[in-house]
Amino acid sequence: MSAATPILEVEHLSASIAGQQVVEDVSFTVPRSGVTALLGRNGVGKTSTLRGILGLIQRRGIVKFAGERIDTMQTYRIVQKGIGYVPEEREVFSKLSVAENLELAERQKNPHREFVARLFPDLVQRRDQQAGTLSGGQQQMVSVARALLNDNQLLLVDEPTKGLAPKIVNEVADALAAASKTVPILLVEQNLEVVRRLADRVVVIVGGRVAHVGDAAATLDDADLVRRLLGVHVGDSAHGGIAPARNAGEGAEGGQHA
Amino acid sequence: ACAPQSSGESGAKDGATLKVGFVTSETGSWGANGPMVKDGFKAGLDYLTNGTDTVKGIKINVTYNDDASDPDKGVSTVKTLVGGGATVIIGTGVSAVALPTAQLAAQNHFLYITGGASSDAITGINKYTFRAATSAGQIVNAMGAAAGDLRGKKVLAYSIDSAYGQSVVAGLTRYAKTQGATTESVLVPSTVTDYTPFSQQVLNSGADLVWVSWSGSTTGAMWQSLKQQGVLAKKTVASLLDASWSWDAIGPVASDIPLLISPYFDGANDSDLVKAVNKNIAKSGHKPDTYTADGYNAAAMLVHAIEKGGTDVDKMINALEGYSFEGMRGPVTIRATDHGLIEGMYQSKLVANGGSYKAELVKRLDGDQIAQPEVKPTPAASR
Amino acid sequence: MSSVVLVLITGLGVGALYFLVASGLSLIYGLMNVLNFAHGAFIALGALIGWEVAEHTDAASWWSFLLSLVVGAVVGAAFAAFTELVLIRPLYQRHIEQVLVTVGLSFAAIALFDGIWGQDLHSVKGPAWLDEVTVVAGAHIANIFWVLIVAAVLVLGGLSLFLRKTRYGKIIRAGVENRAMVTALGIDVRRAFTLVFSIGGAAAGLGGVLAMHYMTGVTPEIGSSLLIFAFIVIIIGGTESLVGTAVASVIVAVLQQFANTYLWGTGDFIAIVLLPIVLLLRPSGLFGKRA
Amino acid sequence: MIAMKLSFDVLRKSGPFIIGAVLVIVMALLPMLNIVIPGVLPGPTYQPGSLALLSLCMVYAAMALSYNLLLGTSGLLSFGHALYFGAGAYGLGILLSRTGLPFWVSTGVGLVGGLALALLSGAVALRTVGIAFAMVTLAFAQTGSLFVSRSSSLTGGEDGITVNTMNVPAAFVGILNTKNLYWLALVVLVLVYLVALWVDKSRLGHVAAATRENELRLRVLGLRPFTTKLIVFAIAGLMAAAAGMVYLLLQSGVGPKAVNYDLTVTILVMVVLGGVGYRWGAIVGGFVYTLLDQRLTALAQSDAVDSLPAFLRVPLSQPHFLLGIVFILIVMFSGGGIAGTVDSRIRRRDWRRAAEAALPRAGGDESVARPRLRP
Amino acid sequence: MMNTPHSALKIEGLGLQIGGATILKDVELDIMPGARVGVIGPNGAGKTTLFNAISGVVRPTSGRILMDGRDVTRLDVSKRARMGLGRTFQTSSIFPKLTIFENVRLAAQVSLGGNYSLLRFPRRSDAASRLAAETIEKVGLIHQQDAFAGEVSHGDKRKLEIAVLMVTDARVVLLDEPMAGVASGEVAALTENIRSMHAEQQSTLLMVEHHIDVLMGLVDKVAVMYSGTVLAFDTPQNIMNNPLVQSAYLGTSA
Ligand SMILES: Nc1ncnc2c1ncn2[C@@H]1O[C@H](COP(=O)(O)OP(=O)(O)OP(=O)(O)O)[C@@H](O)[C@H]1O
Ligand SMILES: Nc1ncnc2c1ncn2[C@@H]1O[C@H](COP(=O)(O)OP(=O)(O)OP(=O)(O)O)[C@@H](O)[C@H]1O
Ligand SMILES: [Mg+2]
Ligand SMILES: [Mg+2]
Repeated sequence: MSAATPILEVEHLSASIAGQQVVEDVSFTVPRSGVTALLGRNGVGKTSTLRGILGLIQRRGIVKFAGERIDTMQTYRIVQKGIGYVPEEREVFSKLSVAENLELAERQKNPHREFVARLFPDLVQRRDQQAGTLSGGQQQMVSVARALLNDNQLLLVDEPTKGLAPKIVNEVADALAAASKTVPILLVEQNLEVVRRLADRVVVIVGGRVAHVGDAAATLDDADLVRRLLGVHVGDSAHGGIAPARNAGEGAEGGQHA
Repeated sequence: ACAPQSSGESGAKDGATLKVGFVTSETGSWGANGPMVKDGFKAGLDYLTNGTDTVKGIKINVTYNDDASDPDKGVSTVKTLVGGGATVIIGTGVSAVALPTAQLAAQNHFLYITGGASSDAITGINKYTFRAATSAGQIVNAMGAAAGDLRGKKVLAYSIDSAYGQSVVAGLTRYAKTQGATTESVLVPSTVTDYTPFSQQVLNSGADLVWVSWSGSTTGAMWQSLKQQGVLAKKTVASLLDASWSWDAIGPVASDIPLLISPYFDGANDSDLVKAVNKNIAKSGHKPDTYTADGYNAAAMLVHAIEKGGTDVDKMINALEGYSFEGMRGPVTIRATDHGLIEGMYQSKLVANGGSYKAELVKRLDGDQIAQPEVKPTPAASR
Repeated sequence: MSSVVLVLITGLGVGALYFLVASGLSLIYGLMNVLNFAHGAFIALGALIGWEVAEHTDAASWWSFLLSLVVGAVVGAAFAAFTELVLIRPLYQRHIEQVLVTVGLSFAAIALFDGIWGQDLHSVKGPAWLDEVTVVAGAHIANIFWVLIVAAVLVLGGLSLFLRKTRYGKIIRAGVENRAMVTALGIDVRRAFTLVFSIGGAAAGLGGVLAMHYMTGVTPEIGSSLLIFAFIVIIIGGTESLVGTAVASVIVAVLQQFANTYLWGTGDFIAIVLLPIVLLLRPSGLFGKRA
Repeated sequence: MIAMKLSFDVLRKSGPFIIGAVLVIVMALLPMLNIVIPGVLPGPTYQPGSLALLSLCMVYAAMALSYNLLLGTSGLLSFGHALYFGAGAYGLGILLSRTGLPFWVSTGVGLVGGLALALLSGAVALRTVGIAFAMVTLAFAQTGSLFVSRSSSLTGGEDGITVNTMNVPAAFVGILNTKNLYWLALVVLVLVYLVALWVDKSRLGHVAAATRENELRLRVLGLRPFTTKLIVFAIAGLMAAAAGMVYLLLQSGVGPKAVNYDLTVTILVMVVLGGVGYRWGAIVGGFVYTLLDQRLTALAQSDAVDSLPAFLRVPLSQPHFLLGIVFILIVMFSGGGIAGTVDSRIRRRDWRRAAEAALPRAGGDESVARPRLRP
Repeated sequence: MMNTPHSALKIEGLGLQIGGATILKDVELDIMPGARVGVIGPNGAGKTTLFNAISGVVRPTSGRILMDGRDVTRLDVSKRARMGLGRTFQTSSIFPKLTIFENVRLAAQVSLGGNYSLLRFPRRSDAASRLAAETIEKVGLIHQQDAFAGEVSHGDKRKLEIAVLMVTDARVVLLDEPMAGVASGEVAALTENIRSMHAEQQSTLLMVEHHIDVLMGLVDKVAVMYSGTVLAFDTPQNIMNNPLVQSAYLGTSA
């Protein structure tokens, strides 16, 4: 396999939940290194795209991992090929202890327990606490930790910093930055600062289709593009500004359709 | 299409055929015994009509139905049959079906002959209802007759806590009174899994004679426990011998039960009638068993009723009241006042026979000696 | 004195029987959240096949007894695996439906057994020792009780070990809560489910054979009649705990024996009254975790 | 075009109502008609056997409707609903035979008794939730069942009791009067349906539906799930008691099966068969189950089955085997039961129409999610 | 702060222990009517637990909670809600099988009374429905209003939570991370909604939010929680300049 083939190729992926189509026709690739950010407004289908890739929801289309078709495989086989997943809603097993949650995630002989322990010392201290009683942020830590325990060839990360205190946000971002040196990451994130820090490329979804693909910095610096695709008035997120962002979605047709 | 104006009983009036609805429990909790009644009835009808199913030119048209031991199904089956023109309903061993059916018989003026149902309440319930099976009261009397003199003794009834068990207790109490004996009872809830506590109660009672009245799948465990707690060794025990499928369960302790009463078993009687009926049963690949005799009774009653009454229900009833005939248990008389059956029974013993057991006759108990006491008609019952 | 000993030891023995028929149900319900109404059919099939083994071998010998236990367990496991694969698996995450297919299965299976074996009692005569009694402090204890108690302890130990020493307990508990996420960790959760169901079935089959020997015979209804007690002890014990089931089995059985001996045969009321009382005081049972 | 669309809308809105009304009228006329449905009914529709069977269907349909109020509307899984059915049947039966009360007074007393019993037991059972609730209700029903089997002097034990017809209006006595009982059952079914509809449409019903979904959320809004559930539970109990009374008259008696937990499971099966949460589904479920249950017995007895080779005959001659298999198939292959399946078919069709109508507009504003097309 | 009867919410010596763990310890807060208070602190500091205690979802093991001077420590959740306490949940808590519209409508209907009535029927045209429709429009969920709440995206569920709160006329409002998962493009609009809700209802607002810029722009006081206790309660500027906050929470001083 040449280093040039992307680690993940998604072609004409559509996905549905309970017979209802939620991703229409998405195509993009994730290169073998760096962070690719998948962006879009609420409900456009970012999470569903990730779940479709993993086979957690019904999907059609072609998905290739390291050149191999995985779109008809069962989820656990796909994951065993070396994919780590941080789900959007944490999805810790609330009746299991923290330690049990982490143990279940271990797929290899020598999991990176120390690395995770250093990143989230809180979790070590709370080994035996039922995961369901953890605070929101602590659950998020468990969720991220589960993905970092193994050597993966690709990480699918859905809003990893949601609900984390600013300090931990930085730490998680650091950890992902470090991880991205060895593992390619497909990242969904609403915090544009984190995106700016981590991402090399962005893929923007609008209305269930890819509307724009481009270099991360260039895209985020294009105020007009960001406003059209994401509805963000540049400067908003940085200053918590409250300029009304009504009707921001109008005219997305000007976007660079993939 | 519209409903015809005259509905219901029209079927009976054409004279050439008589519609008979036969209801039995092929499945469900009474499913093990129901087919025996059916065998006896079919074989009997075959024998009495020489295979023609015709009596005095009247063709008997029997439909066989399964009530699945379920009152819902039983009652709606009866309604369907009667609504479809049946003037005679025969069958069911389930008292919860038999009792409402008896009531329907009175309301709708059809002739009802029960199957294996042993409830005492059927006797004397109304003018339209006849019984074909031994009653619980008769069985108690049979036990008493076999036990001999009970004066001054204490008799204990050991049974399942059910309507049946309670009627056993009532029957025993009444009987004991006439004999100058006293009674006591231990009734076991039907859901019990372990009988040790109840065996203990029996053991610790002051009873001289223990009357065990039991049926169903817990029979083996109950006897085992009586034996293990030493009841069989220390008390005189009497019991009913049920159908042959239960013999393996009671067999291991049978030698410790001096008094075994049997309504009927294959080999209890070897009259020509029984031989002929047995031959008919054999044709279907089955064997005569305890409730076969009830089925034969029903057939004999039906044939006689038609002979004397044609298809007229009231005439049929008149014909049956006081009727005497020979059944598989010997002579049978239908008491005119309450339709009680005066009919013999057997004292038996169970002996090992290869890997299993076989019933043998000890003595026949005469019908008059064991008859259920006469039931005085109440105003409600006559309606 | 001797009657108190009798109540206690037979109570323990009946408790062991309850635990034997409830353990598989408890495992499946505690881990998979499927209240398996077909458990009675598993028990019945184990017992009926155990009876066939006894019929076709020298039933009075110990090796035949052991063989019938093994065969009963295997048959129970196979039936359960079939159930899981064909009926439960396609309905995953539809709990009510899962429960309902087991209701349908218990209808169908028991009717089928009725058709094959008939509804009469099939008596069995095991090793003679089982029918004899051992006298303890004046109380006559039927020997079958000792067998039941030993078997229950072995089953409890075996199942606990299975849960403690393997990942399966964890996988299933996690899988019940969020099956998709378990697969997203690279675990084949379906295999784990089938395995646990089969183990539950094996316990049921074993319990069925022992219950048959205890009752000296079998009908296709044998499981259904015990199922209600199995439900009661599982709920009283707390659905997440096998030990809870065991303790509840003994408590219920001893109380029943006591009430049946001294309180006019009110043992069945005791179990049924105990259930709401425990649940009102501790909604998740004696050993259940509080919500 | 517009007119057509309008009339279509009107039809959609009032369609179910019209269909329902027509069905009720047809049902009411059946005893006067001579319709033969081979295999389904034992005879022509005017005959007592068919009417009795249909009446039984209606009694169970009413019972299923009341259960749907628990499970479908409020999410309460009760294993003890048979208790109230049994209370109605036994209550009326005992009142008729033990007291001299006139018939209609007895029914009134019976209904009030059923309501009181439901209120009392509900007030205790509803302190628990989930499977614990199911088990507490089961325990109550078992207590009732034990009571019935233990006090044979009052309840007749497992023989049950038969109706004392002296106090029953003559119109309800006798097989030839089955049609009157049939009409009674129909009236009760329609009434029960209307009450269920009423509850579902009322504010209480909406709150109950929310209770089913998320109790904590409801409490945080300031509402009391307990009160809500208790009212619904009591209404359902009352409806069950009414169904039980009709059952008593129809069957000329009642046995312990009417308080058994098997009956509750049977009702649960009916509701699921029809589709949890659908009122008309509960009715269909009640009919389908009862017909299957009764008629499969006839099929199992038929000569056609008798002549089959053993490996087919043995299972097929067991009505419960057939019933169990049919039931499993329905649960497995029609998620949402009969009503759920039909409903999603209709909705899918409507959806297409709506989606097509929306398409021309959709291009304008892409960031706003469009109606999604279902496959 | 004086112990005036005017306090909208007053918390005295609140403590909570579960098993051996101390989750809350001597929490003291006194909040005047109409105030907008931010609550910050590291993950696991006890912010959500504090909200749970105030709303009655958990019972504290010590201390008192007063609303408008009235002790509510022992009152049931729904009773407190009827007294005017409203809240959102960190993990969206909705009625998944009711539509977005029905979710909001139900909340709007509560304050109208007759909730257990069999004689009143919800209609599309009544006051509650109109209010619900307006609010759904405001939070930007109008295109989803007939979707089942359980079937919308995560971010849309967050908006639903806010909408539900907006239609109840709660006087004391607790918001637990309302912005978590909301698309960056919609944060501003939602912030504006919260601000106007506060203005219209003249309520008292408590809000946990890790989106620190949003929070600081919205509140006039900030409480800092750390290990189950309130360390500081001050103006946003002072809090931002607090070295402990910078090192332990923001991680900027390092
Ligand atoms: N369980 C479900 N059933 C039906 N539709 C669903 C379900 N979950 C999500 N959807 C729909 O799928 C679409 C895409 O949702 P998805 O969660 O992928 O969006 P997202 O881009 O991740 O949004 P967010 O930023 O809010 O997380 C949404 O419009 C939503 O309505
Ligand atoms: N049963 C328990 N045993 C031990 N610790 C517990 C238990 N329940 C809760 N905790 C701890 O209580 C603390 C308070 O959690 P809480 O949810 O209030 O935090 P939070 O401040 O809201 O955090 P976040 O910002 O992550 O949402 C957490 O550290 C949690 O782990
Ligand atoms: Mg998402
Ligand atoms: Mg929190």
